[in-house]
Amino acid sequence: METIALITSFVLILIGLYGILSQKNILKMIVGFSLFDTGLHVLIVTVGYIRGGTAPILDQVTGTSNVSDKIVDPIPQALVLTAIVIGLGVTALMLAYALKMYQEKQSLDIRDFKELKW
Amino acid sequence: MDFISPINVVAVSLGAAFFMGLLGKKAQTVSYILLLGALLFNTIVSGQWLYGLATNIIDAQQVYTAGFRPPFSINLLMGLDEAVITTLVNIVGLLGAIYMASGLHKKGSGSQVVYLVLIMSLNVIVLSRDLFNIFVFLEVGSIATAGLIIMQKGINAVSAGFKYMLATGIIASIMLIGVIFIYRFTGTLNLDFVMQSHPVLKQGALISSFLILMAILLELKPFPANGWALDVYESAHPGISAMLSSAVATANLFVLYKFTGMAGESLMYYISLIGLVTFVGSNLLGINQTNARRMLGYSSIGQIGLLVAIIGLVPHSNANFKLIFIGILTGHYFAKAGLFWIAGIVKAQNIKEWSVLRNRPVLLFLFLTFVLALTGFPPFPSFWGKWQLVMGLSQQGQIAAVIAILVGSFFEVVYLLRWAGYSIKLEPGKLPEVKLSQFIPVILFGLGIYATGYFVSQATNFGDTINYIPLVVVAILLVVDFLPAYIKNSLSILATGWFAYLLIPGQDTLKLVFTVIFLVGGILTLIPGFHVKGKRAGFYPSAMLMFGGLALLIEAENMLQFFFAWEIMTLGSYFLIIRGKESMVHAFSYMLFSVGGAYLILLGFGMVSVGNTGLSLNLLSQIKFYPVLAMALLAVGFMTKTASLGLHIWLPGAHGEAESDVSPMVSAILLKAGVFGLVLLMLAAGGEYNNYQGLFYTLGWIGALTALVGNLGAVFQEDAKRLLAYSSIGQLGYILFAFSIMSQLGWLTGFTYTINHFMFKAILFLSVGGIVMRLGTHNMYEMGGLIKKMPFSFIAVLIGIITLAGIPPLSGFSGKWLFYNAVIMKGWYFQGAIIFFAGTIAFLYCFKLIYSIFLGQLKDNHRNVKELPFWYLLPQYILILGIMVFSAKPDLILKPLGTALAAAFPSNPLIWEGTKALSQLGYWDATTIMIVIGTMFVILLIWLMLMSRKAQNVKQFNIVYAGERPERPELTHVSHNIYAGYNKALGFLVAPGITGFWNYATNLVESIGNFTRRIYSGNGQSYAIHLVSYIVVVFIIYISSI
Amino acid sequence: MIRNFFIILIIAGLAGVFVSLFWEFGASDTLTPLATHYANNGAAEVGAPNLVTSIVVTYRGLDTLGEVTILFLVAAIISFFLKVEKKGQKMAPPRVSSEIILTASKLLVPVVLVLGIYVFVNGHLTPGGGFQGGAIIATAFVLLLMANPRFELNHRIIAAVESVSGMAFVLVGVLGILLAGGFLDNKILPLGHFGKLFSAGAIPIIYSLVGLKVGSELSNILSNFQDVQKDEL
Amino acid sequence: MEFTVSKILWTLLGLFIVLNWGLIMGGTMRKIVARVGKRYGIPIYQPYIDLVKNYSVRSQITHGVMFYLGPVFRLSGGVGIFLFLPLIFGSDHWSNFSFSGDLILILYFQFFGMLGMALGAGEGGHPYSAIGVSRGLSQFTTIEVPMTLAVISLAVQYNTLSISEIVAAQQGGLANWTMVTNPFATVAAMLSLLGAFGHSPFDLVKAPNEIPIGPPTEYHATYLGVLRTNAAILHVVEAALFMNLFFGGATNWFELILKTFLIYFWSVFVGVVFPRFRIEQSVQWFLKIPLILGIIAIIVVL
Amino acid sequence: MNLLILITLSVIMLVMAVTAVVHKKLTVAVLATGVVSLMASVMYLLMAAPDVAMTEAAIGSGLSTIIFFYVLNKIRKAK
Repeated sequence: METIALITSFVLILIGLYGILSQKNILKMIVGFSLFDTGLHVLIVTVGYIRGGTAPILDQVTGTSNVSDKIVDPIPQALVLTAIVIGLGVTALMLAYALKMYQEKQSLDIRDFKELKW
Repeated sequence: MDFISPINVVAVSLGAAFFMGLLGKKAQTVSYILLLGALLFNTIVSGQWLYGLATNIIDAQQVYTAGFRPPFSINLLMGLDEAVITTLVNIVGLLGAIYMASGLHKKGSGSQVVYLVLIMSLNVIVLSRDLFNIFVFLEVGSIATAGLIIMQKGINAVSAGFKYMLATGIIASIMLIGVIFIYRFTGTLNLDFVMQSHPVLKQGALISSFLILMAILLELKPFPANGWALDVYESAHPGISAMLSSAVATANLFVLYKFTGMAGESLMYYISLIGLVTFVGSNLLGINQTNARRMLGYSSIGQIGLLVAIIGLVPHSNANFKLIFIGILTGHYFAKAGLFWIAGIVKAQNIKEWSVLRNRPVLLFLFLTFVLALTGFPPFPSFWGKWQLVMGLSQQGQIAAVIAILVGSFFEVVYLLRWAGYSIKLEPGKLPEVKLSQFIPVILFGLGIYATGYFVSQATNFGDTINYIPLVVVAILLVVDFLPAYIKNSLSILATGWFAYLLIPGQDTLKLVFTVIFLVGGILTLIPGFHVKGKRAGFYPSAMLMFGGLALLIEAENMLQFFFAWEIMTLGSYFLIIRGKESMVHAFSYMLFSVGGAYLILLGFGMVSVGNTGLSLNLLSQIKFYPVLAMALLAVGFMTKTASLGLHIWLPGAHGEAESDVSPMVSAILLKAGVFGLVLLMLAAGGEYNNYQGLFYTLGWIGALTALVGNLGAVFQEDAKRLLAYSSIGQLGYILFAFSIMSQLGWLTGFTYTINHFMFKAILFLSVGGIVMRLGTHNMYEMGGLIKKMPFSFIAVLIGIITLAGIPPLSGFSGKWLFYNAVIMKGWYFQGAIIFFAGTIAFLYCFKLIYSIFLGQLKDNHRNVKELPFWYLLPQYILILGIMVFSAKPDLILKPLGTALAAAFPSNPLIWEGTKALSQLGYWDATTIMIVIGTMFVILLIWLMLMSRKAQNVKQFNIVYAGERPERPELTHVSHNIYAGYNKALGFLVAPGITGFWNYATNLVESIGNFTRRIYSGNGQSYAIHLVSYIVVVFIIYISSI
Repeated sequence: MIRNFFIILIIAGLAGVFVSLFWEFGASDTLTPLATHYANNGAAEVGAPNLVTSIVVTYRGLDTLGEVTILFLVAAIISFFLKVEKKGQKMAPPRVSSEIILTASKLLVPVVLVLGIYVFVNGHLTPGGGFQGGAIIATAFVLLLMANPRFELNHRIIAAVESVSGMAFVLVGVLGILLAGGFLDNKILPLGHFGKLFSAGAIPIIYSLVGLKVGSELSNILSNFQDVQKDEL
Repeated sequence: MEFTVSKILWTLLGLFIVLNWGLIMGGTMRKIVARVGKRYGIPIYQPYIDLVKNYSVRSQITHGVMFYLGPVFRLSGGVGIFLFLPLIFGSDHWSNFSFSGDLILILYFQFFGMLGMALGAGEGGHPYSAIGVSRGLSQFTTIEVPMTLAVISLAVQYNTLSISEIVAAQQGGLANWTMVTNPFATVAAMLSLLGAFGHSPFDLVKAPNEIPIGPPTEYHATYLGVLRTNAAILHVVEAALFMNLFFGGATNWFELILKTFLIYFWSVFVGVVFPRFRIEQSVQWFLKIPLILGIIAIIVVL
Repeated sequence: MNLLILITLSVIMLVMAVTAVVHKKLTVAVLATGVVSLMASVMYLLMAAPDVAMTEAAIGSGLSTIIFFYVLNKIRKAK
């Protein structure tokens, strides 16, 4: 199971990266970033996955003792929460940039923003 | 003393930030004050810890969040290292906020919040010991930065910001992958626990730590995956660029340092490689920049690369690691922030417009301070850092790294000093109004860099042996720069005299010669300064920097002192030379050669220190590591100063275009510093019986060819001062040749030439310089007939050229006689013949000089020219007296010199029978010759006077002239290109082949830079591609090596 | 073309990095020691059944603070970045939303808001918490905007909620230093009865604050984009 | 050695002899050249007449101090070389003041007169003086190179720079002369002698004088007298120097007169045969054959 | 069973991801991204991560997509 998830996450990351590196449209690049992020999140969750584990919430099923044998790793889940929110922040800011760039130049082509070089 | 827990930095900053969000747009002033308050608080906290930890009042302390010990919760560590770094970050944060007062004000609380959060996040990444926590706050920092970039209006900042976000987005993701896999493979996120589990040993953990380190390295903008950073530096508000360059980079470097524990030795090697490539590459590309802020960006990236390299190169256990790191870091930190801030004041983007700084001398001074600090001149921290770095690396045997560092530094010097030159020399425009809030941080950083420099010097090995008195003198002169010139001139003469008084008594004979040349010469060449009216701003600090450096050079007992003195002297002379009207370019090329030479010396010293303990100059006699190469490096280093063949092209311009009284200083005195270095070196090589015969043989040939080319070059000059400058090249060629003979007679020759050149070149340059000053032209063909207007100068020049040409009975002949004996005894016949040929060529230019200026036809526009001022004549006549004494009684100097040399050069000494000197080959009695020639001359003069009757003085044009009568002196004064025939026959020897070589080399470097920088196409996506490919390439190289 | 080829090449390279990580990965059946500690002692130490919440709010509370800060930053940046000087330009004629949306929004918004609050208040007991709750609150806000594009959000109120909750978050954190073991320690309040709403010390408070803060920040961000919507270029 | 009165008197006597021999030799040479050119030529005593005439011209002008001093420098140069040169081997009386310096002193003292003359002519303000001087100096620098190589070769060969000792080493017959023992050095030096005497083909230096202007016209009357005096002395002394270095020196006045005559004649002889070189030609010429000979001379003694 | 669902999810995600990158229409691309996120959140549920699933659904597929559409809308209008 984790193998598939892992492969999916890696491939998602690579597809996202391909989007970032190959698409000329700034919004498409940001879409690439979103995919990249999603892939990352899947990856992190996968890292914390334990075969046959339950959600890391203590309830009747898990009890409160020897919990460690029953649940999946909560730490990556905690991390991924943070990562998702950060990802949203970054995406929002990038989109704001995209909007501003469009306002400045009426273009979303990354190649049109080459005033600074060398 | 209560220490405030560093976590309060987070609490207070965020609390203030959130509160500022509440304030909204109306209460900008309140929120700005709040911002300053929070930043001040941060500064106090970190400063307090710095103080406590540095004075051992308190130990390093862990801060546990949430009440759990690591690895269960996130912890912060406040140790001395962290305290230093956070203090640096917070100080620049506070001052930056003051600097950007108006900008932050205008943009409202939003930008202030972002600013505050940025500083807070930097504190956290420095302190935190948790990998994921560091990731989060790195992200906070990147987003804050992305927000601050767009404080600046316009498309440039927006597109730069987007490129920045693209890059940091990818970097952060890579880091996150690394972090999550580190957790997977080590089971913890706490840095200390990660390191305990030795990630190096497991392939997966190793790759994860590789990714983390790559991410942080990419944050540090490695060449060439750094186009995004350059755009930011260029387009962001200068205050923000300053912040990025000093605060953010400092914090990130520290993170890299923290993380290196995860990496194995092999990865450290790649870190150092990445750093070095960045340092060299970035500075190479910097050469082509004309936009000041972009150039600073290149320089920033280069410096950060150097620091990365240091982290990778120097073992962290090495006692000096921290000193090196802090030295170079603070040099960069203060200077780069200061320069970016000044960039904001100046506003002009093009480096050629920076001359506006001249409207504000204090600002110009600070600007130069920062530029020099970046280039690693003393007394700035980076000097000590670089010194220690080179020494340390050499001792590790990392000579290749040292060379890379020196090459990179050299490139940096090229563009920084060109910039400095522009701002000193070009015509200033109007400086925008300077706000006090902008000015204060710059001044504080200016003071800070001096203070840090002193502090670092005291921590450097042997740094406490440095004598700062000359620099204090310079500082005093800087402070009193508003006084009229004659007061400062007197002060300078007094100070030089005082140095002489301190140094001369008890000085050993060989050094005494140089002491007298440097300091007594200094006094003599300062005397003409009394002629100058007005303030002569900046002249005296520069002059005393040079003379102070020379005094320190004499005093130097260890290599550090020597190098310190060498750099100080170079710096002073640069500022002196660049004062000339047309000398910007020439001072620049002088400086490039000097710095190049200094780096060779540094490398040489580094090699000397390998396998030896201590830094004593005596170690030169026991070089263990490639002794011949080390010797050769040092020798070539010194030869850049003596302008030996191949390294001479800077001299004619530099000496020729300098001010009238500066030319004698740099020509008669400064060149001898190189000779002094050579003398020390050759003595240490073991004197007569040394193991470097091949090296000295080569030097001998170089000396001979230098003499030939220098003198030949002088023959074809039309510019009087350049003629003398070329002559200096030739004379220094003789000196190099003579010392290379490595026998007692050779050395006596060398010393005689040195003393003579000092005297006659000072006389000639003073006279000619004075005449140029009086007439306002350098061109000899525009002069003529001045003997009637300036008889005293004529006599001085006549004596000067007789000495120069070596015509008996004056002291120049002593040199020639000794020279012949030395050469024949050594068996260097062909070199000797070349030198002799060069000597006869000297007649050509001597005649041209004196004839074109003083004889022939007086020009109409010079009919009212007056004799040189008294202050110019006085030192000349003192020196003439010196020549006369040395001519009549050479034994006064040569006898003790011979005794002093006997230890190193025991065989075939010069034997004195009274005033008669005997060598194995011949004999020579200077006193008798003087008497014979003098008597004969007088008798013959009387004979002529008896025979001739009432010689009648006739008018200028009363000459026999076939057929027609000359009407204009210009038509009758033959001077321009009078050696046309000679040029036809031998001119090919002075075809500018060497200049061509250097031009070619410069063009090559520039075009490589120009070609390479095209990778920075401006396309943000390409930059992202660079980033990813960088990771992949380094990964492939790395993985294939393990 | 060459460029695309090159991109594929380096992506393949990166895939190589991943493959090498993949080989090392191997499935795991046991928790890491750290996770084991959380699993076995989390209840006792923090008192929250939802271990993810314990970790997010307490053990790694500093991360959460940073994360909240990021949203705060983004909101602040976007607000001054996208701000367009209004030069008395004409407003676009209001677009009349459909009846369905209007009705739905009137109906849904309170429900969604309550849901959001429920999610973050119960964050320590059930799945969900501050972020999720905050996001849900922001969704309610989106509904409002959809229903009425000219809906003027009171920025002052949002800003006030954002700031006050943020300051309160920091304050609770500092109280942790003063009253308990360290910054953001939840034990400033008694851990209470395990599994109850008012238990796990300050976690419910902190997570609620986070929820409010995230909600207001996201709303702020959205409204900033919305403001741009209204201003014609 | 001391400056005793008798020493000074002997030296003055020597100078008188050299001056007279120089004048006569000059006259003789001109006569010979005229005869070769199928002219009758001047009487041999013509130089005396010239000298007396010059010294007794009444009117005289000057262009300034240096102009005035020029001839003094020039004559000092000639007399100085005489003073520092040992004339007759083995004779204490005729060794003059050679105890004060060796061969190097003489080589460099040549410049003294040249410099003075150049400066004096320079102050005359006549453009052709400067041209002449510049040509002379140009040519001179290259003349000196083979000469130097020859001198170095000699110094190495005899391991001394003292002229007396060089002469001493050549005593004992023709086979010991440098001319035989070191022919390359001798030829190199003899070639450079041609330039030093400034006869054709190396007389471009004097070319501007041929049209009646230039130094000899500016320098008239007593000045010219002084210059002529110097020329007479210098020709003998220079020839004597070569005699000492290469042709076994002289043990008596007769030998000296004979050898100096022959050496001087050599330069005149070549001058009659070859046409004049342009200045760059002569510079290049001296840097070819004589230079190579000089180098060979050194290689030979290595 | 879970495995089958997971594989299906993976396939959908990857197809959608490719669509998002290559499709010319931006709206489609954005929607596809949203779908990827949504699928991911289902995947999290399968992997015993309900917290993450909620967050991803609300933020990743919800809010992000909305912001994207705001921007798209804005740009379309400007055209």
